Amino acid sequence: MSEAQSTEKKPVTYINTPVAVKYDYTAGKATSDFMRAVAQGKILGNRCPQCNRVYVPNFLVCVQCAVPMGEPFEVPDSGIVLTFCIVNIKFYDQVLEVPYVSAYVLLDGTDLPLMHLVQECNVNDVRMGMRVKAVWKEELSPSLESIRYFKPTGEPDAALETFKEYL
Amino acid sequence: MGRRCAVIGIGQTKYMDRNLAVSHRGLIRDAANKALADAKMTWQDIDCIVIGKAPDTIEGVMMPELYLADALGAQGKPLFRVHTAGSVGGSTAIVGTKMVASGVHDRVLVIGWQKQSESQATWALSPRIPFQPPLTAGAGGFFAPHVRAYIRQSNAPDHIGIKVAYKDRKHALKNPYAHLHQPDLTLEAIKNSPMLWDPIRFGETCPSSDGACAMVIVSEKYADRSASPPAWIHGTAWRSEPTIMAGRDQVNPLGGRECAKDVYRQAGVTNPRKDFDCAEIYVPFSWFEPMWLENLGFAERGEGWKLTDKGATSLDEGGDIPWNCSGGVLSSNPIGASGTIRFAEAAMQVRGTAGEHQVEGAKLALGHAYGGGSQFFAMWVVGSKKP
Amino acid sequence: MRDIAIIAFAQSANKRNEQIYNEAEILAPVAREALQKAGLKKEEIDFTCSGSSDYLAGQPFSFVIALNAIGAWPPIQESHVEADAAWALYECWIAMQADESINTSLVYGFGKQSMGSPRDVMNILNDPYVETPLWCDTISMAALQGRALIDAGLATERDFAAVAARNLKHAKSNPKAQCKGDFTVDELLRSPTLASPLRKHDCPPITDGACVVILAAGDTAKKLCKRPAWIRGIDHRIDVQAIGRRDLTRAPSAQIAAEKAGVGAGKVDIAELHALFTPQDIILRKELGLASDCVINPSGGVHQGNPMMGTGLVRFGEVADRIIRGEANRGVAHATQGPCLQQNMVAVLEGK
Amino acid sequence: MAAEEVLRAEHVLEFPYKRSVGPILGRFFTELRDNQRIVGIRTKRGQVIVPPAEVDPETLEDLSADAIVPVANAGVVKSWTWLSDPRPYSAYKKPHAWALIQLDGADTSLLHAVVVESEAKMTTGMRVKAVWKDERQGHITDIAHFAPEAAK
Repeated sequence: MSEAQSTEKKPVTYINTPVAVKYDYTAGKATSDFMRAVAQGKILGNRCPQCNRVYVPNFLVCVQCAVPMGEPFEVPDSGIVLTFCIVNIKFYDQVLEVPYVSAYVLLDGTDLPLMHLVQECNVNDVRMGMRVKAVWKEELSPSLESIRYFKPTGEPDAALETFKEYL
Repeated sequence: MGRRCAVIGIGQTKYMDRNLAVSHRGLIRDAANKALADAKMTWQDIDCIVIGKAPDTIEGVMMPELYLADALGAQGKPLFRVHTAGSVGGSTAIVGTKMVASGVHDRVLVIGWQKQSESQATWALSPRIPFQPPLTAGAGGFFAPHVRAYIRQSNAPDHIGIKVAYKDRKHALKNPYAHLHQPDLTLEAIKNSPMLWDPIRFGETCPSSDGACAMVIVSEKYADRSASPPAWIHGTAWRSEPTIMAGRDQVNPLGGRECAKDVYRQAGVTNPRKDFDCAEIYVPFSWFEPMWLENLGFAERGEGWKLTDKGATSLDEGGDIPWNCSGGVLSSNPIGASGTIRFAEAAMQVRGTAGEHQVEGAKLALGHAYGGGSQFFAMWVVGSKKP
Repeated sequence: MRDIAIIAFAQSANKRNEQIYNEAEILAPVAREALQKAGLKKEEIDFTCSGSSDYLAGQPFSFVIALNAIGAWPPIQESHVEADAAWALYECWIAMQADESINTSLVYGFGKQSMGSPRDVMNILNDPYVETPLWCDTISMAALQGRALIDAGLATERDFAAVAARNLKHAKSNPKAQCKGDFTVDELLRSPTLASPLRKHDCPPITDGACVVILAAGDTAKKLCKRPAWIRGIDHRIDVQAIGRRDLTRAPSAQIAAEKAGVGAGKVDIAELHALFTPQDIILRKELGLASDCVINPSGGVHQGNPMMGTGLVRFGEVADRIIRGEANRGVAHATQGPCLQQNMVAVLEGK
Repeated sequence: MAAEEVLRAEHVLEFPYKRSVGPILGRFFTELRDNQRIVGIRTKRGQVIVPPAEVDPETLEDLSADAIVPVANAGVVKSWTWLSDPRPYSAYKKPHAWALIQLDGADTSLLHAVVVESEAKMTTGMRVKAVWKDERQGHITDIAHFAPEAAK
């Protein structure tokens, strides 16, 4: 029941016009390749033949050079936290419990960070340069949600100088 | 950059959380009518309308300028829609300028607008998309990690973000159109506000606003005979780069640096801190002030926060390069209009029409907007004298 | 005004449903092909502008993802219109007129309509207060225009079918065409009615695709292309949207744009019309003042493929290609958006 | 890669938009809700526009709510189309017409649905009248549809 109905005599000042449009969403080739691999517990990346950078997820075309990327290959599921934030805000359509850490994770041997969660430690203990490893779900699906989160490995942190160029 | 052109009319709505008194049409007309009145022109005098706003999901209307053609007095005229993410308000002003500079039109009405109260910005800017995990949380969630990286790299103290927010909200008290008017605001209150996207506090973020900002941009012939003071456009520039690219500097993006270099060259600016009297810079989260101070060449890398700390960017502290005298994006943020407001406020300063937040004798000012993942930049330089 | 020409055009094959690739992936090879045709490296492009729609793509900032396809690095001068890419071409033309240092431009448009139902989604570009809540689909709106034309005695259902037959016949020589073939008017009139008086053949197909046009100014154009398609006139105008406030048998904004672009200043060999529905073809021929000897839609027009948000730009490309190849001397390109020919752009392209 | 290997999923872009309408459309919706009455607005040159416009199309000046005038709830079909297969998003589940209806006293037409048994009952120039919903909330759909005037 709208407010307009409950205040019969007041002039109408607003209207409700819900908009819901449906799509048969397709992920595209690169994302499909990537997600299919995730469903098998693998993370894919690929290398640009021109700038030599390794992208994760794999791309069809290098975003910098606009040339077709090389064949996708499996990359390690461990790396470092480049930078992160602790999310405390609640918003429409949110699915995660706050607070949580949303981090840019640079996997070993790659040049583009993946955005994911860091858990199994206090949110206040997450650090730039901290070494982390993926924790996979038992039931895998073609979604990055197959990785529950990344957890600290306990190895020594990487020094800022070693990852500065990726910030 | 083609023919000389100038801004001779500016109009803004009062920015607010929910402008319940108007429809989309009413919102746009409010700003546009004021801009026309300022320019001492009528709707009939306008040759072309350039309109910009951020994603259509915010209002839930696809390409709304089409249905707004009647309200824009556009029947039988050219109407042009720009959408370049958060920088759109600036890009819209640049496209409007080019319409005149090209010699195609003489009198162009430029409008940036957004009625954010119709939905929720966090959802409208980043709704859940299949196969993309829900890991971020709107613009704040995207930018906060980069702010963290800036703080770490520059060793800036925690109070800088708080100070920027305080300074801009104090500036806003001098601007009748600003959304946030918080006369009792204290540094302590900002510091104690909730950490939404740690390291970004609630008090360090922009509000969500309804609003529109319009400008009349004309050719030299019309500017010369204008009854209201012109703000001459000395240069415009824009740059774009990919959102995600291996090795892209997201704290101090190359696109911003090159855009600034381009617009400074056009305007003959060699030392921005000295040459500009003031600047209106897109700072939606307070930490972007020191970050942009560096990106725009007002300070060396890692040194921007020191300018803020010393009060150099504060009108109230008598700083030598006041930034966001209007209160900035931190005090009003109707996304699609926010860039237009920056450009318009810069023009108001050099026209001497900024009222209480006027920088005494301002002759040259920079207007700036950015968007996307710190990847779209739009800037202009305006001056009181003909270029 | 500077002399500015189209020097290269490339488009993906029009497909009913591109299953494998997303928008950026469809666009990338098309952009490479256009650059190669123009003999330019991506770094030699001075300005880039694109046209697309978030609501067709099903997500905000869809154009940002498309930037990945063109290699925007080092940072480029770039802009985007939430409109058909023909308006992006117009912005490039303006940028080149305003700034002598901009000698080349790349324009692109893309759309993957198969993901949604454009017929229904497009309803949300109507008046959100008094029209959108009714959810009147675009084919129904076009049908109201078709009926108005019939009631005014300006056309018949046979005339509509004849437009479709002509387009599908022309499409036979278009390697990118999605729909083509020889059909008689009587055959077409037996096709199912979607919204009376419009039948299936009166409406555009659903298409996924991308297209790219490259512009160059003056001597640069002459150096890169033997016979550039010079833009001799270009203009766009709009009417009010509410179809209940318009004479639906007319498109006044198309007429003004045609006049400003100088369509009438010489013989028009070919014209590519962005007439989404067959009645619009009839209205446009009149508003643009096209003579009976002008070949309309040599590519098959919108009925062979409608990669929405790129469709108008394709019209520019199809005219330019024929001029570049020397098959035509003077052509007209038309683009439209909004219901029932609300907003129209008209350009005159010449080989000399 | 075969097409079936590409990931696909249903995706719905959905939000319950709530729009402030301003004084002129506010009057229009209030009249629909409270008085089952349709109003238009009179321009400086005397043209009556329905639904009421906020801007005068000739002078390009703002129109005031004072210029709002009632028009009839019945009028003439100026153009129409028959939809034998209603669209999934539409509230109308059975075959019906969409029509441009010029209400008596108006100079422009209103877009709305006309409900009749079959396409054969539709003609340009036929007279129709508004059929109202019992529960009205100040919305264009307070008019359930239009129906032939004679067939009460």
